[in-house]
Amino acid sequence: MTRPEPSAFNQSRQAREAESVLDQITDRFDDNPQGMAYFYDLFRRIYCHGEALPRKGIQIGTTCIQAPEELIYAVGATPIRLCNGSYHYDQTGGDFMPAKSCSLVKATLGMLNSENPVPRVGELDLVVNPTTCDQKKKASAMIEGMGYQVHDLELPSAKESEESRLYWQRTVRRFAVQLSKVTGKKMTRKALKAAMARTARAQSAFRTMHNLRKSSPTLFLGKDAFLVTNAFFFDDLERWTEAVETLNSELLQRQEEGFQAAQRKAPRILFTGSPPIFPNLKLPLLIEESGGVVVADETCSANRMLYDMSAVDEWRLNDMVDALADRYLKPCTCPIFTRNEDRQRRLLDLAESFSADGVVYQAFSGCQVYEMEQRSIGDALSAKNIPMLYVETDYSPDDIGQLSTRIEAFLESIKARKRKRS
Amino acid sequence: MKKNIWQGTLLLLALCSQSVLANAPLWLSDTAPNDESAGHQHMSHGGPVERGKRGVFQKRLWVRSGKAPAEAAYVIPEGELSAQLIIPDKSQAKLKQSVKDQQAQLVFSMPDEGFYNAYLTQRIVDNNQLEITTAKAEVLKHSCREGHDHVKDLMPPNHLSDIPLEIVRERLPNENFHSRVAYGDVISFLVLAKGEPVSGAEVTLYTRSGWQNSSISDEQGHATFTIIRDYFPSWEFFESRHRQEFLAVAKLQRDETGSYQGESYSGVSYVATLPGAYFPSSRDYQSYGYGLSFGLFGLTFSGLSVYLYRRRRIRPYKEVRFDD
Amino acid sequence: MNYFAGIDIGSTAIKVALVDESGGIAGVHVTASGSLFHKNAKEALAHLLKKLNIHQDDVHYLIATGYGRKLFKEADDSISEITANALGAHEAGKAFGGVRTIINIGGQDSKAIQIDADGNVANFAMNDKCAAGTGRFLDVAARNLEIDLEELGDYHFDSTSVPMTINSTCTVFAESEIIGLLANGHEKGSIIAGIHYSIAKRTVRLAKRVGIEDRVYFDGGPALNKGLVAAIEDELQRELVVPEYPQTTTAFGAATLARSEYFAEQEA
Amino acid sequence: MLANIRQRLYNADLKRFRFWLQFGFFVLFVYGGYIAINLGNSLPTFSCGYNGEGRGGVCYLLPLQHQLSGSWERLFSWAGIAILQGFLYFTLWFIVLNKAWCGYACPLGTLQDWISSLRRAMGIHFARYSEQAFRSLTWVKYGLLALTILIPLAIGGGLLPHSMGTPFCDICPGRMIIPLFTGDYSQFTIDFSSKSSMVMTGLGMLITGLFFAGAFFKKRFFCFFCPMAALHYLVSKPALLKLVKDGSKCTRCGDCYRVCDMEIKEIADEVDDPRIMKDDCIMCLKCVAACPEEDALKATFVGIPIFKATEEGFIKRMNKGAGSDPS
Repeated sequence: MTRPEPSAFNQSRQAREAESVLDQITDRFDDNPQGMAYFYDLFRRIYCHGEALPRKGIQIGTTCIQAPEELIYAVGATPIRLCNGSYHYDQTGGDFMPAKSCSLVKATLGMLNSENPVPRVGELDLVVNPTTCDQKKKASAMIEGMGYQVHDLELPSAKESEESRLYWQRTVRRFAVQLSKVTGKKMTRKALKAAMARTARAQSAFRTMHNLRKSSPTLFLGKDAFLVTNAFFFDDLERWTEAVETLNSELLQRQEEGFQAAQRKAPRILFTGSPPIFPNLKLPLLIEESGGVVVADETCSANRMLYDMSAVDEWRLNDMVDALADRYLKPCTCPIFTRNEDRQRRLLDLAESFSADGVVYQAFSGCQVYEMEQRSIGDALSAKNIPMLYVETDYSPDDIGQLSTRIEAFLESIKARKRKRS
Repeated sequence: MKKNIWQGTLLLLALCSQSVLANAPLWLSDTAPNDESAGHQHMSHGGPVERGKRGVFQKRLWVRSGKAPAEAAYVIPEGELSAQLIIPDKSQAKLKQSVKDQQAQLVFSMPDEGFYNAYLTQRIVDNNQLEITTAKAEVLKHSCREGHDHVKDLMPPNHLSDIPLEIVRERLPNENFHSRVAYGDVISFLVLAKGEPVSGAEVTLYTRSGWQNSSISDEQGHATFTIIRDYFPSWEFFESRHRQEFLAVAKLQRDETGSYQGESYSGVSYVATLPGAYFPSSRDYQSYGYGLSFGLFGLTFSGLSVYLYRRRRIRPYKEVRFDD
Repeated sequence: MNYFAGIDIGSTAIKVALVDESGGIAGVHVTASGSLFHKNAKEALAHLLKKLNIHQDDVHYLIATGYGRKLFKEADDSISEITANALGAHEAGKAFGGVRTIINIGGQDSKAIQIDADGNVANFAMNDKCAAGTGRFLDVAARNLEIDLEELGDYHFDSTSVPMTINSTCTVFAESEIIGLLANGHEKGSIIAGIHYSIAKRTVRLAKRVGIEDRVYFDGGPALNKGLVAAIEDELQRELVVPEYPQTTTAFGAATLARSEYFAEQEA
Repeated sequence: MLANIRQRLYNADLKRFRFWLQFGFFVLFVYGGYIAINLGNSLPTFSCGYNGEGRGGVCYLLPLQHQLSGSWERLFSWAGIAILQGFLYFTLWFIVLNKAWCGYACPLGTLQDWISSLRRAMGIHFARYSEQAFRSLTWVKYGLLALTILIPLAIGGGLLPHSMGTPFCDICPGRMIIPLFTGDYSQFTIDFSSKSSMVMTGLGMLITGLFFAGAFFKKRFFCFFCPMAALHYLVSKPALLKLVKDGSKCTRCGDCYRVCDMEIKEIADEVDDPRIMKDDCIMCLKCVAACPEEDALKATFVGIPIFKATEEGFIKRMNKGAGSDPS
């Protein structure tokens, strides 16, 4: 692809960070799928050249996947996920949060607080902040302090009980009302139904891609998969879906040709824990550079965001909104919930159906819930004798040397296991 | 043997029998004369029965004389008697005659489903009149265990073609083993002589309390009556399954000369009797009006309460609801 | 005669190990890494070969490990020091009747490794970024107390009074804490013992995370420090297996792998 | 080839299929009699015996109560055999379709579905029980079943008047409503002939009214209290048709719970026990159709899967809803 001249903006640290990661993604690996070109280009334009995407209607920022995007689309607005992955913003956001807190939240705050942030979020008429982890809870006041209008989406801290389910349904209904207030558009059955159909199409495209990763030898690498799902944060829904569908058709072709994107014996890794968000694809890249391949993930920047689909019995507004509420709460495996056997079961199922050899568990230092769940997940996996590597890290690049040692050692030990088994 | 017994008792009853013969025809009733013999019985779809070996129904009929079924006397008939029985498959079968504590009885068992016809024919010559009385009873045997598929074929009534005069109750519209003759129903009788319909026979219907109504059989031998209500208990004692007997009597006078048992006669009077059961009509105690009003009440009450509940939930608690 | 080399390019020292066909150690050499990893590594290898006067061409297979492994292009292959360490300890441990748990304290990190019967890594844990409880920590302490690294052990045993408790785990803060203790006129021995115990505590916590099985093998530069060994044994309530050349275990492991890889290739 | 057919089957539009099957069964049980269909009187579904000519068979509860109301000495002689025989036939009928008798065959159930679709057409939101209400109400059907059996027995013992011979039929809305479809409204009365029958028939009419209102707001309102359902559950173990759940595949997304007419929470939350059919289940298989997880839910007949959850099928069905114009 042709790269335009680096703009003045391109000199900024954030852009250089993005640039180098993109180069790493594109150049250090051979035969990336043609279909990925769209996404590589998209990220260059958005993250390196600071282009702003044209949006339909007003923009509504979301700080978490819990905010039902179908509702936002239904009132003619566009959702933009504000979760940010750049070390630069992580540092600038440090003013708001204690040093030991989660990089993701800090980076998000940093981006929102900076003059002309990249990616260009533009004018945000509303920021929806689901009250998930403590740091996000506290963030909402700070975001408000920066002059944004914030809507707290009250999330129950347990999801099993019927009470919490109803409580969450109320929250979502209230959110829908708030949306119509902000946009001045009435939530209609037709619009919501159409919005749900669009998202469903995107989801089924994702699921196809997801299932294609089951095939061994691998058809494409995890870093690309993460890039695709990361693009979902800000890209236009239709365009994204089409891009993914073209990618899928290419991958299907690869499957018929028996194409290998990685060595046949390359350890298949299931990635879980804190979400890899561009440009912080440190860990997935390390894994795949050291000869492993990320075949599946259980993170809120990919699988958890797009996998679960909603079912509606009677296509009337009430039932649709409640169905959406259910889809955003019931299957969610975020560790903020008091009990979380679902996450264990989901991981075991993924490991089994994607024939993963090992699990890499990323926890952003400061993301306590992930740090806390590390042990129980590890036990559950080792019970099924699946090895897990627990990595506590953040956005800073300084531990890359040490991490590569660990990851290589992990991959080597997996290879040794496989050799022993065969 | 039995015959001799009856002959023996004949003299004793000569007097009363005179009067009996004069105006009270014989008929066969399934109402027990006393509680003692009623004790053995239980109600079946075909009226009271006794249970014999292996649960086979036994029907016991008493010979009675008199018009109002309520008062008619239990008697031992005189004269020359012959008894016959047709079973559902239209073939003949034997039935037991006996006299037990001053009461003449007919007993037969009903193994198969359907209608059984019992006949008792009496011939007497009285001041050169030959009286031929045929007391007939039509008894239904049915138990639901046998199912209801066979009902249709068994419904049509049977008769004998060698009976001098016979009454046949014709079926009600779509009558089945469970249907009951009720107040207000119109029942129709067919009068047959030797199996052939006869016109001009005088048919009289006696209800339980003795109320009577007569009509003459038409060309096809039909005579129809409307059953009246003659059961007026106070509500606490009202019994919707209250069973009462009616009695139908047909008379036909013919000027035929001949001699019978050495006695000559110049006229023959044919008499046929047939009892039946009738019950209170459901119209007497069932009410659509109340039924519907209850139903509507339930409907509106519950519907309204749901509606109000929903309104309440929306208003004070600010429950968000969309209306589209 | 065929030889196989393993070179462990660590943060503080470069270790080279040479094994012969039988797999026995032909020789080892240790030099400081300095700033020029690559150059020093080559020199170290050359130096060892010269000392044993073995010709370059007799070294048939060379495997690099340690932080510098990627930079050392001369190597036939490279593996992570954790795997190398496991192999080395497994081999060297045979002499002691086999080991299953390894504690390694390096220049800037400390590891605990659990290996299975054939020397494969079953599980491992590593200290996070900071240098607390690593060789670097001892360096700093020694510098503050103005004594040589080698002397630390002797001071540890000479100390008459109870070991001091060093509360701060961070190297930088520990530094000032030590100075403070000196200022209050505490004797060096008890301070050093305290330092050893604080390191021992951290290391044992690490070891417990991977799970401790029968014999515990202790290698890495600091394993030369008898005082530290004693402290860890005390914390662990077990005897430690300390090899003759604790620094070179990893390099030895790399060399052993080099040998087996070579023969594997010969067969193929 | 076979796999192809299977796939087509799994992607089928259950809604339409179910509607027509229910319709067929309705005709069979309500009008079958006119074309000389008689499936006997041990049917495990509400083919009402009070529907004279038209009925294609008789709901087992009617003969059961009838038999039980016989005198006790008879119950322990030949009548006992008859009862066992009837129960055997009932069970044989039942194990073929399991509770699908409720979801597909029962005329009263079908009628309720039609009433709900009327409600849907009117754009009125359906009602749900609160969890507590559900937990407490779910026992009612067992209470009713107990009464349905005990009252006739009491009559046999002469403890209760004979006019209560069929207590459940007296209060069952089916008695009033189903004969209505053959133009027989004679059940819409209150019987004043005795106190007991007056009370029972009065109750019956009240409940009939309640039935219409309830079925209008609540999906499958009556099934929740149906003693037949309770009786089903007691003999459901050997059934040939089974609803099976693979917990390891389940993401607990609750889609199945959302579409469940009977509000059975376990269908979404139970992940350990594969035998997921609960006592309230009517085996309508809507849950299977609404499950996006491959193989998570399946209906098997003697072990052979006849309908199971597939991702493809789910997307097809849901997008049919989502794509088309709102209705």
